[in-house]
Amino acid sequence: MSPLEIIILLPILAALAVWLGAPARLTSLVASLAGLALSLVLAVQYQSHSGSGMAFTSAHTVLTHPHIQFAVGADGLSLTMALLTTLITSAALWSIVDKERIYYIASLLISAGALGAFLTTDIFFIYSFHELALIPTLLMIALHGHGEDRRAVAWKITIYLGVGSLVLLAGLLGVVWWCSPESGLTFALADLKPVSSNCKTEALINLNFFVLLIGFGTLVSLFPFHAWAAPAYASAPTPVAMLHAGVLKKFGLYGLIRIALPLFPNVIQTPWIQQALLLMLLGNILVVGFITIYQRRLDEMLANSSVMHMGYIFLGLAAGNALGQNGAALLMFAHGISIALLFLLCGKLRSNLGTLEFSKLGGLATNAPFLSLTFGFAAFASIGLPGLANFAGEILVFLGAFQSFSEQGFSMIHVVTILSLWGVVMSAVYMLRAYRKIFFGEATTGLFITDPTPSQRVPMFLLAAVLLVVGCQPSLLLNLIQSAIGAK
Amino acid sequence: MATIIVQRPTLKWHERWFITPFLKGMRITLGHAIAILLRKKKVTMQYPEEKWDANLPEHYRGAPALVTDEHGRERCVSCQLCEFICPPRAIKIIPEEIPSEDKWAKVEKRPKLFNIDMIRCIYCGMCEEVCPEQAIFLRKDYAITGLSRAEMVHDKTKLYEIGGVRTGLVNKWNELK
Amino acid sequence: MGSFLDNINLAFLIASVVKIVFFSFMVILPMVAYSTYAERRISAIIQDRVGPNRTGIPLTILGFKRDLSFAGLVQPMADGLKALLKEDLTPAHVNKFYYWLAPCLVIVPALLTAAVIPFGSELNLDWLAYFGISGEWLHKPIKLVIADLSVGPLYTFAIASLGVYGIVIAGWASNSKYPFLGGVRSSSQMISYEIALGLSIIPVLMIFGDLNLSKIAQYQDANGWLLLPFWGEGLTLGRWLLLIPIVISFVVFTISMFAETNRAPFDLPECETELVAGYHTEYSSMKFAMFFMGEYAAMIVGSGLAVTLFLGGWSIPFGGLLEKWTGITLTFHAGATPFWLGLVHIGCFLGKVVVFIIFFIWVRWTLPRFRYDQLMKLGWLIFFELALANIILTAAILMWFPI
Amino acid sequence: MSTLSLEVFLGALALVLLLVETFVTVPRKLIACAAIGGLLVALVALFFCAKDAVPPGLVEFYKVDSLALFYKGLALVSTIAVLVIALEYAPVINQFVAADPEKTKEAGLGEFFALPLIVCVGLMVMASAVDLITIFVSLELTTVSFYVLVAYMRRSASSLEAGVKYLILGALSTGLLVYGMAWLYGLTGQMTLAGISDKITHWQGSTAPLLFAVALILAGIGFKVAAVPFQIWVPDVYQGAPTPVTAFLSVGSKASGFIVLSRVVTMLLAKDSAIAPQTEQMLLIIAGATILFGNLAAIAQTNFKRLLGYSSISHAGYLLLALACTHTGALGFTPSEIVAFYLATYLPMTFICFLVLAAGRAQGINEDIAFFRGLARTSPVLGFSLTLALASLAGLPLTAGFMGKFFVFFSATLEGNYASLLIAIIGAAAGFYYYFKVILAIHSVPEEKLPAIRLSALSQTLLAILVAAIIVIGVYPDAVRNLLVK
Amino acid sequence: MVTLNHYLIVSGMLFAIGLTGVIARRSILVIYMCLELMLSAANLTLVAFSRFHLVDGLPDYNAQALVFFTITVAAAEVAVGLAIIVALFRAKHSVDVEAAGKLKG
Amino acid sequence: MPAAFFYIFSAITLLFGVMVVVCRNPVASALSLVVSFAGLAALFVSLDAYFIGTIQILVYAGAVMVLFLFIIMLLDIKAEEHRQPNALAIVGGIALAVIFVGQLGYIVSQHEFGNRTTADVPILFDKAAQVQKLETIKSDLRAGVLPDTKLVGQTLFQRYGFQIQLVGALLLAGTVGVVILSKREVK
Repeated sequence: MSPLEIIILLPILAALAVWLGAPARLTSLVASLAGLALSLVLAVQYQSHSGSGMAFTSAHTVLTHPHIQFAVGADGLSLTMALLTTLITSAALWSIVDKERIYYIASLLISAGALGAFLTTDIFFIYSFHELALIPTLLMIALHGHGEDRRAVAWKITIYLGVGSLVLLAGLLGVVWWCSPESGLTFALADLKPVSSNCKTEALINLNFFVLLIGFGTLVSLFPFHAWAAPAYASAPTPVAMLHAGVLKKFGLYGLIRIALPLFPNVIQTPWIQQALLLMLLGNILVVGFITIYQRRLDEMLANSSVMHMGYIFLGLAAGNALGQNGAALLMFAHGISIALLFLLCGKLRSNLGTLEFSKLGGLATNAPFLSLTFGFAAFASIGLPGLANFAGEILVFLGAFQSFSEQGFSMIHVVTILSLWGVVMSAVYMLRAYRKIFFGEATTGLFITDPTPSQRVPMFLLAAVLLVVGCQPSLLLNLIQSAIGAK
Repeated sequence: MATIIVQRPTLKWHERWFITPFLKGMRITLGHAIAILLRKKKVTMQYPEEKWDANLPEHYRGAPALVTDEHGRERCVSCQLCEFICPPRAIKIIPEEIPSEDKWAKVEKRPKLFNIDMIRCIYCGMCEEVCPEQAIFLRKDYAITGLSRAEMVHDKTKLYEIGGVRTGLVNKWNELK
Repeated sequence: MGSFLDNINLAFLIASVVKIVFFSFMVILPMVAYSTYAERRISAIIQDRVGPNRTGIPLTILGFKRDLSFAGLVQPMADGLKALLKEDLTPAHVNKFYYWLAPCLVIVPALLTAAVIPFGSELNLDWLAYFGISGEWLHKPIKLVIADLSVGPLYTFAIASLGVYGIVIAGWASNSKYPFLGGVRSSSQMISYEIALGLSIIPVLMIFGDLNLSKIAQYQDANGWLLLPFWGEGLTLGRWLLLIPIVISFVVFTISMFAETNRAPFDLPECETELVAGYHTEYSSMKFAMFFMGEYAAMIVGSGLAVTLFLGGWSIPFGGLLEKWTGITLTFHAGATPFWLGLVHIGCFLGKVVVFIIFFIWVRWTLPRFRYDQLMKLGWLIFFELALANIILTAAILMWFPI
Repeated sequence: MSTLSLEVFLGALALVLLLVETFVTVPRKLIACAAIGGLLVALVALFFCAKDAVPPGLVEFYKVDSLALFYKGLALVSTIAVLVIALEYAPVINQFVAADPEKTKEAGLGEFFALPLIVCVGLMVMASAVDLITIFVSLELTTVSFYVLVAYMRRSASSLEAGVKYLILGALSTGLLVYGMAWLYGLTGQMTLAGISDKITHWQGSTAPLLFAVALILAGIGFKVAAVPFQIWVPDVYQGAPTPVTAFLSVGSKASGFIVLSRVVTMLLAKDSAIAPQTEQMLLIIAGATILFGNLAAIAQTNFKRLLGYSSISHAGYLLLALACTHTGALGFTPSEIVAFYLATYLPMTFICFLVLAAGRAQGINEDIAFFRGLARTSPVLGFSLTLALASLAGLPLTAGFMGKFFVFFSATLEGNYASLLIAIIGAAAGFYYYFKVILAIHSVPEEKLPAIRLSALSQTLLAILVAAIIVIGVYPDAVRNLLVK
Repeated sequence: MVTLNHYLIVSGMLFAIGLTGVIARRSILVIYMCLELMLSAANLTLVAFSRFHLVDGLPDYNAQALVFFTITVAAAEVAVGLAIIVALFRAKHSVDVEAAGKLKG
Repeated sequence: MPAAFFYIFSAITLLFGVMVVVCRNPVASALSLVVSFAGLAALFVSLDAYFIGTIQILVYAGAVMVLFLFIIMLLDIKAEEHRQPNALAIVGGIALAVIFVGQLGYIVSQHEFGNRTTADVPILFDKAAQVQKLETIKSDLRAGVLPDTKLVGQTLFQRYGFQIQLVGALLLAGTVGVVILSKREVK
């Protein structure tokens, strides 16, 4: 049994145990922390031993024809994502206090889905595990979410993700069809060959890639398909928002990096696809950025900012080179941690204050200096302040994009990159404005908040620490990532 | 009302399946048929040729009729009791004074019209019972026929024709009274 | 030989018409009439009465002293005349068209069923040659059956089952309570007993291996009646064993026939005491008479079928044995049956039918009427199962003792 | 051992049970248990049945290939499940059959438990039927039994209405089917599918009459499998019929329709068939319409049973789509096998829904979705099972339902049939909505406290098996594949 | 002359008549009768074809066997159907298709 | 002669078939159906299918339709006479029938096999007599008679014995169902 299987199974078993009546908090925390520890160990071990390729593999055939295996395996990218997942899961679970069992079960299931998706090496299971989160998300938002229209919002996210995943399924089936070896259809990533297009099939292959892009893109809230994300995060209970925005959303990007880009090499360079992608991500950055600026509530602002930041990651992918992809992967990690931390804090504010409207907030820093500090830290990370994890990612993305520009000569990506740099400014605007409005300025009457208890501070510490560590020493992760994607 | 519960006989299997009862019944009817065919039994009489007249019982009630006494006088005094008592209202009487020139004038009335509708008559004998003058009697006639309704209405003449003369006591002239 | 239709030619048509006229109008209809007479006479005899014995030639009208009575044999004609001359009343509340249709629907199927029943072996007309008549048709003996179908009993049942429409329609069209109940009763009764009826003859058909009634009669002529297997070839143990199912068949068939023809003790649809004569309460004069004629015609045809299936049809009782002993030809020989023997066969057939009808009448005047639930129970719970078991029994016997 | 002996055995068992029901006073529950026992024996025996073991006289009509064996197993399993559900549902049956339910606790139950056996015989024969007469007779055997079962609750107007609707449309489909068969026979002069197939491949002259016959036959079978536009009976009948019967209709009847359809379509779409392209077109159009109608119409439903009816239509659409895609060689499955696989996945998830529905109805919970609010709280196990089943129906991965859809989507992809794929995706997306709607209701907090639904031990066992089946097929589809492709 | 196609046309027309009745009429019983008409039309087609497909010089009795089964099945269907209709009538006192309209949606 | 026979009985069949649909009184419909079936039986006979023809009368006209009449009377159905027919359904039905017949006309025009008469496909008694095995059938065939019933029986019981058993099960299920549905409980 591969340790990866244990990592995947741990949350599932924990969820089962909680459902059957085991002490919820204890069980789930133990499971998640064990997972975190295990993934850390594996990451270290991976780096010190093999350093490249798939490690810790194990495979059980579940269907001979077409060939489907329950195959696990991890390389640097997977391990990074697994680390991200286990980290945020631990933080999210820790943050749940005095809630019903379903909070724990749902969080664990979402976590398990994410872990499964990141750690399996068979397209079938990569896809399947991701869907595990669908029902818990729906239930949590619809039944335990915030806001009047939480049901509508829950349906929105479910239908968007459902349709997106179905489109994705069609694309993935296409992938299997194009890339399978002569010996028969297979879903094992390792056996799939990068497609070599000829003139006849080129259009179809491009189409297939585009379908994949739409499918994955919907899951990541790529611009025209992003409408579900912001309201959903705003309405979702804190742990679900953390997990979803921090981890699950990254699945689409992971899938693109893992499946679409390597198996359809150079298709991203096809002009119309690249241009479409660039337009869409520009939409993410600028349009959603503007929308974010005009938000009146903290949770909605954070949700929108999360959508906006996806644009940068797509920019890294659109660059079509290893540098950009490395940056994208790093940014995925960093953004996941920072947004999770922000949602965690936001949840804390909401539960204490009962409202998140900027107009009603102000001057909280006097009563809650720790909260204020942490929030500021996360906000700066989100903006991309040097020394914090996001900065490393963003800089790599931009470098990658420029590198692509130098290869191709002046093209559209040049314009987009420059425009998207303005996005950084925008995010600085809304983040700082929100930070100032909430924690400084005039204290609004009737609001009272204290700093979290030491126990509650643990997840915040944890996430903030990771942001700091990775920000200061990005090579820790970059080595891992590069081992999977390639350095250049 | 007292309820009497009749115990049904418990049937044996062959009885329940109608086997033996059927055969028994067939035997009985066959017996009757054979008896008739072999002329062992004779019940029905060939009517117009053979008649029962000789065997009519004493109390037989046939057609009602009026009688005269030994003097040829109508016994009926038109009291109309029979007309009233007659259940089917078959009798119709119109009384009249006996004209003074008549031999029996001054005594009583007599019927001017005395009709008995034989289609209506039910041969009950009430008229006979009720008659104070013993003027109406039921005869042993039974074959009363006719070709029209009118013919079936016996008028006074016809009634006297059937009835004939009756001798005997007539209360009205009973000196002892 | 082509299809059925191609076989129709003029000679066939003429022969058919002659047979139809003879059998339907000269045999069955008079028999219907005289059945009513027999009914009245026999019922009278059974009930220690005399019955109609007087209607004859009314010589008294002509001034004679006495009528010629012929023991009342003219009675049916008088009845018919009466029915024709009576006022034909159509009540105002009836559904006119169906009210008029119903009597026809009763009598037509009853007469149609007669078509497949062989009423004689065959008639050899070659003696006509002595009288100077010639023609090829003379030497081709006439088969004494109107339609020599290969689906004889089935045809009979099929057409006979149409008879119920008359009764049902009569009951319904009368638009009156009692006739309606009678019609409903009749339809359910006929449907119920049709099953037992059909199933009861299957053992017989299994034994003959043929559905052609002429062939069935010929077989019995040669090999002994089903109920009297005393002569002919193949008198094996099997034949004798088969008597058991045949008797059962015969009983079930006969009783079902009673029910199908609405005869007592199964005359629930027309029972006077409950339903005021049932479906023909609202009918009068000739239409009423037609119901009667239909009933009696059905009875005659049913008797004919029973006779053909079980009692050797037109064959002479013990004909085979007598032929052996006396040496006179008494059985059927295809194409060579003497003319007189043909006539004798017709006579035999009619005689058997008459006996059967007398049995019908005898039963009617013996048994009381069944209750409706008894009737249904009898049909569904006894005869149906009995007939089924009988089929299996016959099959078993035929399997182990092939004849 | 020939599978025929199993069918004879089950038929005899049904007869014996009916006789026992009539003449012996035993608790009716025992009859159901005996029937279940018999079916289990048959199911076990089925594994020892050899392929192609057919009595000599029946070779032309009766075929025992692995597909037939699989469908027979499906029939047996679904009958067992139906009987278990029927046991749960017994109080309702009694209530609507008996004149005085309080006094006669078991009125009408004996026949209700025995009739599914006869249906099962029909289904099993149908799985092997390869000539027109056998197909017709076995199809009618199940259909007529279903008429009775659907209308079984004779004091419930809705059951009777369902019966009448099923009856009229069923008879109509029979008419179409027979007329189509008559033409097919007339044109080819053959009664066996093999013979007809032979003639079709060497067809000369106009194909119009042939297509006419085929269209009629497809219409006739379309009724049985609830394909648009012949689906009009489904919602009403599903809603009105007794719940176990609805379950049987939705799995058994549908499966039987599809085995016949598979055999016919396989014959028509054979390689050199003269009418393959047109038939495929016909099938694709029907399939697309069925998927769209079933899924879109289901969205508005508020009655769970009715919703399952529309869901059943939509699944029929996917199955038809699978049948129409012939280029599935790369999948290692023939279209017929994909259909069989799909039905195997469809069985457990549907039965769970109906089991919960039946048990709920017997314990006073209406069939409206609103009445299931908070089920996950009152009866956590049922809530979980139902959630799983609905997720599976919606086609969520790692459940059985996904595997079925997966193959259908895959075969459409391999066929290059992108329009159908698009329609299938639209349908599946709609499916997410209406199935999840129920899931949401189950998990939401009810306004008033509902009584918990209790299951008998037998039903609990069944539930466990079905849940296990959903998960096992979902994560280890080879389990079914190994049964199917021997 | 009368050809096979004549028979086919007649049976097809009969089928169409039945179909019309099924669609146009409202009374369940009449609808049911029309269904019987359709089945009979199918039977006529079968018999016609069987007469013209000689097997060993005789009509093809396989087809007539199917006719036999059709008739049997139709009879059974009618019995069950009428029982249901009677039960429905007892429950609702009407036999119109639209009266049977409690189930809608 | 055969042509006349065909046309007469086709006309009867179709005409009364139409009557079934047109008549508003269910009794009239039922009786029309009976007549239509009778015509149909005659058509069967004209196709040398005596047995089927007889069965058609026996089962349909004799039993099934009686059952219908019985039910019509039992339920006393007259209501429809006072109701407005559904115009849309009628137009739709007629349109469908017209389309169907048109389609059929086209199909038949494409069907070359159908352009033969019975005379073109004569029954070959001699050939059949050689092939058949059963003695009674053989003798009938030799005599030039079509032993229709025997041949149907032979086909049914020798070839389709299994299917007959299935039909038996079907009838059993039907019977049980009818009893269940119409049983009146004794309280």
